[in-house]
Amino acid sequence: MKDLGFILLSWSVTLGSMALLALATLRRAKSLAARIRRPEALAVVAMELTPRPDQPASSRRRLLPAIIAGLAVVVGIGIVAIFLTSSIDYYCNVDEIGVREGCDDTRRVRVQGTVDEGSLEQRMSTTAFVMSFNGASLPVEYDGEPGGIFQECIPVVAHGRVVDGVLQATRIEVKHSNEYEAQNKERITEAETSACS
Amino acid sequence: MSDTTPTPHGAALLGAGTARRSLGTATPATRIIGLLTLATMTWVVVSAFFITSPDVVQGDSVRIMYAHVPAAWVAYLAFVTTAIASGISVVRRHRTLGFDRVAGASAEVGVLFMGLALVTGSLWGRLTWGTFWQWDPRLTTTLFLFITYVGYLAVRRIDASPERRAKRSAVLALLAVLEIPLVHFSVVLWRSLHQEASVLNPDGDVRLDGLMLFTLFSGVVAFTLGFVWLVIHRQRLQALVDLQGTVGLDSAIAARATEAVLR
Amino acid sequence: MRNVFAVARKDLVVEWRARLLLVRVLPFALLVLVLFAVALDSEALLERAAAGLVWLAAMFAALLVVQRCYDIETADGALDMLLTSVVEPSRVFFGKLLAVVGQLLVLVVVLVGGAVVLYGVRVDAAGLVLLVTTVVTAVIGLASVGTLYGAVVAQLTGRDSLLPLLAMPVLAPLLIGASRATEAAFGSRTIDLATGWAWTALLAVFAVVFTAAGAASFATLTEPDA
Amino acid sequence: MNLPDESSDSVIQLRDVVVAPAGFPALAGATLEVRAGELVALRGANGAGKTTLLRLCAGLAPLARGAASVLGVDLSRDRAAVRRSVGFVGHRNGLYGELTARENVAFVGALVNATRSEVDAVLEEFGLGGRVADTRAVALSAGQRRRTALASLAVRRARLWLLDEPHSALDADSRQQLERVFIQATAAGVTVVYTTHERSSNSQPMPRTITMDAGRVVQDHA
Repeated sequence: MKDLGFILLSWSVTLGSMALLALATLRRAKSLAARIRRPEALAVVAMELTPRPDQPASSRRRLLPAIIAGLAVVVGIGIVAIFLTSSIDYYCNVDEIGVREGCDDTRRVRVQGTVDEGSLEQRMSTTAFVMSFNGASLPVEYDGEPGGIFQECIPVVAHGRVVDGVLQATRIEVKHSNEYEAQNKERITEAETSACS
Repeated sequence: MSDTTPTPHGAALLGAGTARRSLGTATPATRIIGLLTLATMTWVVVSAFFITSPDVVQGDSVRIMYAHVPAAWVAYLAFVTTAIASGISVVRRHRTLGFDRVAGASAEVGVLFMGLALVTGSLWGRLTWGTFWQWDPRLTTTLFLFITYVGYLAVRRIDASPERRAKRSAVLALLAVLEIPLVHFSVVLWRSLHQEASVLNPDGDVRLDGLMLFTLFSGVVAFTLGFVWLVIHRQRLQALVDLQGTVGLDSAIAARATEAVLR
Repeated sequence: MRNVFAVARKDLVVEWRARLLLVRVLPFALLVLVLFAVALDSEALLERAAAGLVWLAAMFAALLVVQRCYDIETADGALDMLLTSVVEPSRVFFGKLLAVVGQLLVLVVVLVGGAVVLYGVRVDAAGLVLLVTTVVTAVIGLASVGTLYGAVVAQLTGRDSLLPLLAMPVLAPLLIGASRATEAAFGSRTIDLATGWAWTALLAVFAVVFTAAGAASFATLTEPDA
Repeated sequence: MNLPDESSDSVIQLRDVVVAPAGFPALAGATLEVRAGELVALRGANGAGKTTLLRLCAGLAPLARGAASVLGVDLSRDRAAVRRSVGFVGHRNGLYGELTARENVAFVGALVNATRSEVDAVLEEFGLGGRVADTRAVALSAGQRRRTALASLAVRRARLWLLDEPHSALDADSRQQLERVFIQATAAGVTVVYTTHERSSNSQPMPRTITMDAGRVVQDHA
């Protein structure tokens, strides 16, 4: 049900904002055109356009962009800071653990691999499974239940530290492949046999 | 260094087509585009929700894709349009403000669509990756692109003469568009959680089921039509604002003349 | 060339006499380093993040330096004087760029020194060559983006907040590249020297692109309209 | 660099010019001609368009309508060329406060490859010799600052000076010195156009006085 809610939300935000922008544009154009066509309105236009050079611009017009820009700057600083610290977890494939520089067991890593068929186990609150990539495998323990579409035979990225040959994961994400297939019976069996071969 | 042309008088500003009809932003051509947008959009929604089947792995959440991918595509298209229009307005010596208006309108619509791509992508990510946001190259570079164009619009909104606004924002747009290849290829360059492109990938294989591909394709068409409609209307709106300025200038000159005579 | 040096020399003399770099920008940058150390509160994490923090602090400080380099022109209307003179705008750009590069070099050297003292990073001989190259290319890139975007917002209302908004997304790749290369130079285990040099090459491309863009667009940007 | 056409001695030619920064017509159809070597005072109330007219002639404000040429260059064609050949001093002097009077002039000199002795000679000529030359601009008196700005124009050998309110905030002595500078300059063939909001003055060389109102030229006394 969460799925349906998210899907509906996505589409309504998309279509709704497009429609809103379109309507706002039409309304604004209509009122502008009306002002330009009426001669008495033009006098108002001329009046509006008579700020003497010495007069300061109204403070509201100066303040609003400044506030927006200020907010955006704060967000920008946050993003840069988080991106810098976040990318400290080094990205490794399973077969690179202990082989490639930076993928040794002394630091936090992000490991990419596919969940082995039949390896998924739920022990109390812990989830354990084996992930492999390019012939190498790595046991993973995760405290909790991974979200998303986590299942066997699916590529995942696990964040954590390798302790005694077991990856103690603190976070698991599903890496979706770029293949899309419609769901129907023959294809499911086909996909299951091919995904873990 | 080019000097901008004096703003043309009166209704000539809106071009020949405008003089014939009442002042407004709609023409028969835009009405047709509008109707086409509505028709294709209806088909995309119906197909995305009721006709296509769920994906093998993603399940129903693939239905978000039909909005996410076209939105991202239109955002790129909008930013490239902005850059081209800005380039022309820099190179041409005369009548550059029209191109500046197109550049501004296109960036406005582009920011909207980029925002939509981020929102829908984030919702899709929660369903499939299990997380709303991830500091991953594609997502991060996309966010930077979004912020860049928010900054571009902030520069455009500042009270400056139209000529100064046009010049500075044109330079900004030409620099900002350099980021787009970085965003698109970030998935290939860095190892990323975001999947590589399914349709526009380097191998040339299309990794999509037939009907799904068709729905996605019609989504791109529908969103592009919507983009065209919005840009045409918004740039005409800006032209009306500028026309108000010119007409205002005419009456203001007249007003100053009486001011001098009265004294 | 003489015009370029005249502009650069004038900027540097003005800056030296105002002591702004010394009394405001440098302390601010060092404060950022110290605050990060306090906030992160972990020796191991600090050592790993040192390179990134140095460049983050350098970027914030650079934006101050750039603002200042345009404010000295507008303080007494000197920009009108500069525009109504015989100088080619691109030479003014190169002059200002040179002055900003000079100030930023001082700044980054102090920041790297600060990282050595505060964060306990060590640099060996091979690392030092990479470090010097990285600092020079990254500073040129930082200065060219700053000088270019500083000209975009010069004389606009709200420029203080606009400059970071515009420059930050553009500077992000530079920040990442400079941090990775510096990390390699600091002898981090996560990244080797060869990768560090590859990042430096990227920084060089970045510097060339934005210096060229700045020189090409400076005339358009400074064209007066009001 | 575009040099003025030597055959004609018309330095500024404006015909029905409109300049409208931010939509407001600061100049609403002004017509004016200035010849080489003239000393011209633009008079008028605040907002009459004096400053805008100066900025237009300096290539600093865009022409909205009308025809304008300065030093033989069409302003609607090549504002940059006009900017490069005129000398403009706004109501602010355009000096760097942290630099001394000599350094300020020498900076402009360096842009045109003037020698050190040329700079010193100009400083002497403008009464800025000795200790004054080595005083920072912020510490100079209003009159000394104004003269430093004009010395920068002289070292550039600008043939048209456009000065916005040069007399403002000056005491009687400084005014006299300023007027002496104007005599020297016009004698050397420089055209000087300046603005003032004073109704009348007892300036020694009587300038040609042009009165502006509401963005137009309303009176012209040679």
